Amino acid sequence: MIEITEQPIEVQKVIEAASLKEAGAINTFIGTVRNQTSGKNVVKLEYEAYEPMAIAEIQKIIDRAAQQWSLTGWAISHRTGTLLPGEIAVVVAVSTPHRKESFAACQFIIDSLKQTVPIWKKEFFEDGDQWVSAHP
Amino acid sequence: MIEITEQPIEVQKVIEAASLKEAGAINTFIGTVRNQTSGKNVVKLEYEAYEPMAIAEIQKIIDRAAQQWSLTGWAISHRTGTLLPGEIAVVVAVSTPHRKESFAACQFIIDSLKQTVPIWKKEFFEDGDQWVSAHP
Amino acid sequence: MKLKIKTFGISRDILGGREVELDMNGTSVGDLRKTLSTRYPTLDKLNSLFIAVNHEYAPDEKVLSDKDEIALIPPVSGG
Amino acid sequence: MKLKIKTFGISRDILGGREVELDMNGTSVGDLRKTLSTRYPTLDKLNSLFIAVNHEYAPDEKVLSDKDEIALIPPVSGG
Repeated sequence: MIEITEQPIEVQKVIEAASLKEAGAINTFIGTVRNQTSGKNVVKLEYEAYEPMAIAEIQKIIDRAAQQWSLTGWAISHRTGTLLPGEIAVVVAVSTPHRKESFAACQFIIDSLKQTVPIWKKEFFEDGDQWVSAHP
Repeated sequence: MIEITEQPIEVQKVIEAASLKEAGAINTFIGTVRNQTSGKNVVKLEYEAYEPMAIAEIQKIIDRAAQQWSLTGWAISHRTGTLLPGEIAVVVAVSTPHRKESFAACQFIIDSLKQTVPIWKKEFFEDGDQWVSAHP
Repeated sequence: MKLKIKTFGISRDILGGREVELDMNGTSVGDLRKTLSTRYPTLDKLNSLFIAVNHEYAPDEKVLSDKDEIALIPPVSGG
Repeated sequence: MKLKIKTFGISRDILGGREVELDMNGTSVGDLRKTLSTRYPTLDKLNSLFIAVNHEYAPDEKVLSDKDEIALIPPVSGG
């Protein structure tokens, strides 16, 4: 399952979508909105995605992961729109027969997602806002 | 939260117990009962724990993890009694400010748990049973 | 060649619209980069700027057609 | 010294009970190991056998009292 959604992400649903009886191990990464960034209070975040390309790029990441590890299941959900501190921005769940692979595959997927998938976030502080990572 | 329970583990509850607004990253490992072990069909597992010592040993692992990484929250639930294939045996959830730490801390905790915490499992096959890891 | 360009993140703020029509010199992604850089010099200050053609990251050599879906991809920050 | 010993996993199958009374020679964990090994030689075939005293893994030098909670810890396999 690859999902980009404006609705709050239901973690349980994502985990279930990644689970399989042959699995043995399921690793899940949940990224939430922090209430602070470099010492400044975060009021809210806004996420936007180039949706068809984001889905295609996530699929490429999954394909690469499936070449390296025995994925028995996987599911990724990324939220867009306005998020408040504490809310869930992304959930990656991966199931594999053995434990180590589940950690390695899940970490690879979230690391790659942050590098190549066309999704952007703008941080809103009390005194302004900025597109994250845009400038040096 | 450290929990050893005969009841089915509610993943959502464990994740919530580990979450904190300052977190940013939550990594969760779920260990489930595989339907096969070295090619043999698993009928069921039985887990037993030396409960007070198991809780003390898990607490030591958490303390060691907290020395190495900035844990903002953590929760561990391990089930005992009879489990069928697909059922959840253990859930470890860890929250940290940043992503990498959440993976490292969660993996350290589950790896250590498997090495030092007094919990035992017996595998039941169609043609017999065995205590896992007991013999060379 | 006249192109419609989708914008995202900070590139939308710089170009001033979700979809911007652009009259460019040349036919390749590299040519489009040059036109963009001349017209919107602020783009050069970004950490990176990729151009996607039909939902794929495109190399500078790629030749464009006015039927392609073209998008600007400033530094991503998902997750 | 007479001790009550809690057993778990395969050590329960070998000793034949959840809590087994044992009359041992000596006073240390190491002495207890020797008594166990003589009385239940099958224990020597295990991958490992630790002895816990009051919920802590105990070294062979540790001196026992009949008030201690003593338990056999065969190879663990949680998770």
